[in-house]
Amino acid sequence: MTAASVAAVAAAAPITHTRPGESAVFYLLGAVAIVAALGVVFAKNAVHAALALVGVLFTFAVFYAMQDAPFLAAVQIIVYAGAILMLFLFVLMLVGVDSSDSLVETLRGHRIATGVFGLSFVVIMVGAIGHAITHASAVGLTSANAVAGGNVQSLARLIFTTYFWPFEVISALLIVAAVGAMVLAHRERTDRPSQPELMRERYRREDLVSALGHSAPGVFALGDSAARPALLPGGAEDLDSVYPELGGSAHGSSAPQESTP
Amino acid sequence: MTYTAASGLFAATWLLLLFPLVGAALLLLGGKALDRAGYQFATLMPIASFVLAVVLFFHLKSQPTSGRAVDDHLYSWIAVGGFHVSAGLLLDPLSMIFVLLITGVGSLIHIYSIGYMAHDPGRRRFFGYLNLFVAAMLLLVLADSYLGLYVGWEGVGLASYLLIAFWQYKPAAGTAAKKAFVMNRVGDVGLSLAIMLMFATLDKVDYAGVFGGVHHIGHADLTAIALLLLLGACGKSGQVPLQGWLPDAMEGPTPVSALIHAATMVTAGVYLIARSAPIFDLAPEARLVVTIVGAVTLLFGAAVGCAYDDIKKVLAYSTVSQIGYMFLAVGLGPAGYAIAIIHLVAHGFFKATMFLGAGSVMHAMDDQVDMRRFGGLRSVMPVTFATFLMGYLAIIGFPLWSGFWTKDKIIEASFDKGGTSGYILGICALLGAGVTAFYMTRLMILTFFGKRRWTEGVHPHESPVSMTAPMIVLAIGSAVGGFLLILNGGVQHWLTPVLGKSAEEGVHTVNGTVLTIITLLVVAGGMSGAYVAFGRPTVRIPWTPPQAGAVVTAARRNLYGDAFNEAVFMRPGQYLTRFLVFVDGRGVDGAVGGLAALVGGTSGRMRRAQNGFVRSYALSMSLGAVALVGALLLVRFG
Amino acid sequence: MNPANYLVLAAVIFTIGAVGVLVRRNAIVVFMCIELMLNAANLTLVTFSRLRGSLDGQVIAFFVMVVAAAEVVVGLAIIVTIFRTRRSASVDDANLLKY
Amino acid sequence: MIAAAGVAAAVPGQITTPVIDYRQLSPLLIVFGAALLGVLVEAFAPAAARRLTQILLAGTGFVAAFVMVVVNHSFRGLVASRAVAVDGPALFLDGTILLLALGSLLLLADRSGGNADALVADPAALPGTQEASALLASTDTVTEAFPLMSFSVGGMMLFSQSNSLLTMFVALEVLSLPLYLMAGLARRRRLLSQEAALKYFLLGAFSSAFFLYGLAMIYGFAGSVELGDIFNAAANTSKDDTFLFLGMALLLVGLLFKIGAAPFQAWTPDVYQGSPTPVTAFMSAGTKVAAFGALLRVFYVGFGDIRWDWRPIMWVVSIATMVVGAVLAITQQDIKRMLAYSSIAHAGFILVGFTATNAQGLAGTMFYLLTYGFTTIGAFAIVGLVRDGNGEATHLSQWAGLGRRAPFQAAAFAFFLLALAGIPLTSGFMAKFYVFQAAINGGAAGLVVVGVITSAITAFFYARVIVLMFFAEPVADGPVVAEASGYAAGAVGLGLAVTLVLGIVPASVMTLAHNAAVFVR
Repeated sequence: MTAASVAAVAAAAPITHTRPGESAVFYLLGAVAIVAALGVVFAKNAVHAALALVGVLFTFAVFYAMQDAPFLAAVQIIVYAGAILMLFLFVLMLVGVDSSDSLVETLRGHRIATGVFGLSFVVIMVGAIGHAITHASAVGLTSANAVAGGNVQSLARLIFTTYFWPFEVISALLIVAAVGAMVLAHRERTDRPSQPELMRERYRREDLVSALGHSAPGVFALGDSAARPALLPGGAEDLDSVYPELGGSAHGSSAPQESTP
Repeated sequence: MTYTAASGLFAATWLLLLFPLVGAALLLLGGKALDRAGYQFATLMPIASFVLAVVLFFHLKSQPTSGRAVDDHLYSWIAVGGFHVSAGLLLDPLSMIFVLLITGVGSLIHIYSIGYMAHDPGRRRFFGYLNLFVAAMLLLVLADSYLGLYVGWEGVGLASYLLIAFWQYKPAAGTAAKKAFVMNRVGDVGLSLAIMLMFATLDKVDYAGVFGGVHHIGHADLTAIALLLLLGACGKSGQVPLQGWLPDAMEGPTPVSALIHAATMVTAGVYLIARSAPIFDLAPEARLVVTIVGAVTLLFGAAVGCAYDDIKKVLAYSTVSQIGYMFLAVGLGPAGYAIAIIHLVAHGFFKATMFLGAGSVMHAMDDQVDMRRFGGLRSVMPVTFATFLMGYLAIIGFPLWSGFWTKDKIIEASFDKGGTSGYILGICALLGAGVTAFYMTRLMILTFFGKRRWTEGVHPHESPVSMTAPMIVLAIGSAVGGFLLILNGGVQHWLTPVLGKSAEEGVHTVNGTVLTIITLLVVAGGMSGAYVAFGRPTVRIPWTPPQAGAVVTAARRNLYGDAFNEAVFMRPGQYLTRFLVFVDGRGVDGAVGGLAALVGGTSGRMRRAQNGFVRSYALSMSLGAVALVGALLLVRFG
Repeated sequence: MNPANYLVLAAVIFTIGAVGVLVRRNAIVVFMCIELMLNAANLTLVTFSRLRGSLDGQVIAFFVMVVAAAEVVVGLAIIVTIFRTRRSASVDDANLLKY
Repeated sequence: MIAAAGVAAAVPGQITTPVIDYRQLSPLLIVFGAALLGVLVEAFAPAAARRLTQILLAGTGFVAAFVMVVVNHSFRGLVASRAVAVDGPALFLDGTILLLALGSLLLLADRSGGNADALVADPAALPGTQEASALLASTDTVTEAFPLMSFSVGGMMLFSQSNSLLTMFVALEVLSLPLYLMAGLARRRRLLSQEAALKYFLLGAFSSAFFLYGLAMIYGFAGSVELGDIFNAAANTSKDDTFLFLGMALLLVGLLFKIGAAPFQAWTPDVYQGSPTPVTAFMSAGTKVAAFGALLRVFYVGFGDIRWDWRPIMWVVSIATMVVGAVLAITQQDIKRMLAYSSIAHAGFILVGFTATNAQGLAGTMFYLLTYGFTTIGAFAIVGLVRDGNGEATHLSQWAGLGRRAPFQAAAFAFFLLALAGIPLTSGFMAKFYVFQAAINGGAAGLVVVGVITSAITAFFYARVIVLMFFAEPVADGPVVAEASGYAAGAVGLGLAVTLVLGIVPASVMTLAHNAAVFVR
């Protein structure tokens, strides 16, 4: 840390205890967060799990707000709960909501080992953290926020100075994400036949030639439209080849046809 | 300790390595285009190296004694901060001997392989591997640092692995290759830890730096380094308790057995210890362990060699046993280093002779390896017989043949160590000589003498010249090599700058002449034992090895006169042999196999934890997290 | 009340989230549990921000929300894809890859 | 620095613009810029031209960024309001990541043996339907993968050079999210691929939650998330450091997960197996470098003063990781899974260097990451070439006798395996030697013993594959080895070249790593 920040740290009185209100909210929402997190893990239905995750995200947003991080609290709700989680739900719907997990464990010994891991990890982490924070005190962000005139401004200053490089590089990450989703999901139909090709194909199939007892509409005509009459061998237009609804003549041909019966 | 920087002709030392390396690269990467002519090119490569080695040898010999260690610095291999290793080659009397042996025997075996592998579809690959092996082996002996040696060490391991498994259609080949690989890795662990320890204590791994600084290493560290080096040596050289892979490695083509598993690679362990002489000199406890390993192995190999009917297996165990002699010798310290090297060179000749002879026999007998189906080949394959005979006389230490000069020295030096341990080691070595004579005579009799017990449709014939010629050259080497090596103490003097002065002609525990006579008597005993059991005209060799009951029945029918003999000598010997074979097969292999099975079993069981359920993975992560948090808090508050 | 009590609450919520990841089989719910864990970390950050008197914690929490948003998009896209294939969002059903 | 800007700007509501060190940030900016352009290409370029444009764009981006890393090589300091460190390790690892990304890009662009690459034509098509099977042979591909990869590379680079935990967290996500997506894009075996994506995502998100919680704890301890401040706070012993230790442990969970260290390794084999092979290569090489970069930075810089407290823990983690990786790899039947376990074992070996906690260990770790990355990319490149009717043939039994069908590819794979096994004359040996040496000097000889023994075990299963390829009868309807296109051949060649050169003449790169092995704080 530079001299300036050290000085700033020294200037503010350390917070050793939170305000009672914060404590109350912490314990209340902390319990909620844990329950919701357990919900993510143990809800049988994936959608319920997603909703439980929303709960966790919201409690976290509150924690951020309480810890002088109003900007992050907003981003948490807008980006995380608003966008990321919607993506999750969207895919869940796509995949099928009813695909709920069976809770029977198929891997032998897996659940026990997981239990051992969970317990030992939480004990070690909580124990170590508990040991480390016994006398912790918070410097608080008052002076840090004041540097540029507010939390958002100070964050912006940091992002565009100290952290400008990761900020730039993250753009690469977003492009990768977009390209990746396109690669895996987008289907480029390069082999789709063009309209004239389709038409030629249609004419080659003989059954279509005589569908009306005449050339099919559009065949040999001056355009592809079904409303353009076919051309007779002499070059005259065969109005019978067009349906009356499209402006052709009614049944009963005026000119002899050479089409095969 | 410093070495002279290479200049002039010595700057060409790296070419020794380059030739076979180029051959290997060309043949292995060249593809089918080289199927036809590649092998000829590959054969020229070790010959080129050999010629260069001879030139370098005479050049080295012309230098003053103090200038006979030449360091050919190639480039700076690792150079970071306080961590310097240069890639360089060290040509000194010790490595010179090995270079000559490797390129010489290697060349001969390449030539032999031309005939032996003439009809093999994978010939190009085979010659590529052979070249690769020669290159790696040369790097092993020429490197000027332990790290460089390690590179060659792994390289020969790899090449040997590829060659053992060369006949991929034989399932046994794959298994043997894997076994060799695993046991070698055990040894490699020792070697690499030794190197790490050197670096940790001295900050150096090059020979000059390490040997210059051994006096600054604490005794415990030094002993640890020496023992780890020994572990590495045991793995590569097939010494107890890591001997199991060597006999199995005979699944490879016979030239491979000759080149790698007899003459060159398996002696790398001896080289390692001899090269590390300055370390072992200061660690007498470690040296004692080396001698014990050597003595146990030499007896073990010899005893088990009596039990097998597979001609290559017998030769393999005899290799294990002979290397045991060398270990025994190097373990004796300055008194034994040079003797060990001399025996090593002599062994390279005679063992290669016999392996090539065995290959020639197999070639003639449609790849039959069971000696019970040989017999009477003497007249059919005169050249093979004659050359094999040279090797045989050499290995048993027949007077004037090379083993006589070299093995006797080891026995003598063992007694000269003095004290109880000297006597124990000496008697072990002596006993080993007798057993060696027994099983080698058995091999000779079963293969070349007696009735023809061939399977139907086999028409043995002498091998082509490309095969017999190398055998003849090697046979001459086996016959006279030993004598030449010790002539005027030549090699010993040659090696003195590297290995220190050997305690030559000091006070002998047992009079030299007396000891020679005792040794000869023991050898004669072994020979006659084998003759009595297998060589007499009345003995019938059954096609299947006699079981315990069968031995008795056979004895009742044919060996009435030898009931005493059997009860006193044969039967306990047979039981001992059988026990040792059991230990070899079940005990050691069992231990290695059991270890592998344990790891594999653990793996199979742990694998079930990877059950595919994401939640189980998350659970293991969570428990890991708890453990981490708990552990760090324990560190903090504990 | 000690202002640091929020930290204890956050630890509890974090553990509940982690346990949820381990026990739930619906991939979407598993993912919601991971969101619980992220929120617990955020609460810790905001609390520390107040304890230490620096706004950095709040900035980090803000960043975390953006990161979480991106992660949710990618994660849900993956879950939807696998659901379309298997007609099931259970993480236990996805266990072809094992051993 | 919290209020630094505030002091400077006395008037509330006014902000002094921070200094943006464009030159030092340019590698990152270039890679992210290329990624952004890639997204625009997706939106506006005609479908036919997209693939090539994307490849060129990403490749140019990586090369240009690498050039800028070289240009900046002598810079040492903190930039971007001290959020990013540009120092020796950062530059070395950035360069490594970029080169590895280039290799992975070659694989991602590869279309050996036809017109189809490893990525699915339409991720949304339902597997098993007629439409999906019709798409198998389609030349269409997810060209979005290229910008996603660029984003991931940017994240990796930033991850290893973040000087603040927040930047590190963001970088972690930037590197991970594209990987989660890319894991699910395999052309064939869609179900496996999607499963890999789901597993990777869920476990990754789970681990990053731990990381974040750890970050919060550290913030609570130090009042800042900048590594230098954390160091100072940790050195000031009068403070109650419970939060420091809690935070350190929780941060470790996140970091070790990315590294793939035990007991957080479980995702590795599943995800490696299911992902498209080029993506597997990319994540095994790149992520490892980035995650180790971050681990080194956090623990050497932030917690450097209390290394005696965390070292014992890292000992245990390192040993567990080596053993789990080596032992479990033995019984694997799938080549990708085997390589996954091998990557776990290698994470353990690298942790040995990390645990040395000296400059040599740091340099050795960086060197190891470099060599391992190239070897592993080469190995996966070969894996991608071996195919049968159902796509890649990854079951080991199908690899039997491959040496006869495709001698060169099999030989290259064997060479990569030897390098992974740490056989001399390969980069793997030098790297292992380097970190083990550092560990011995750093007083961790016990770790080295375990390391040497486990690497002997790993050698066994690498050898098993080599035996299978060269010394086993080919299976009757075995896989074919696709003719490597220029891209795949380039990736294999790159892997071979680096593995061989760094095995024979490693001195220059080692010196580079050695000279780079100093963090700025």
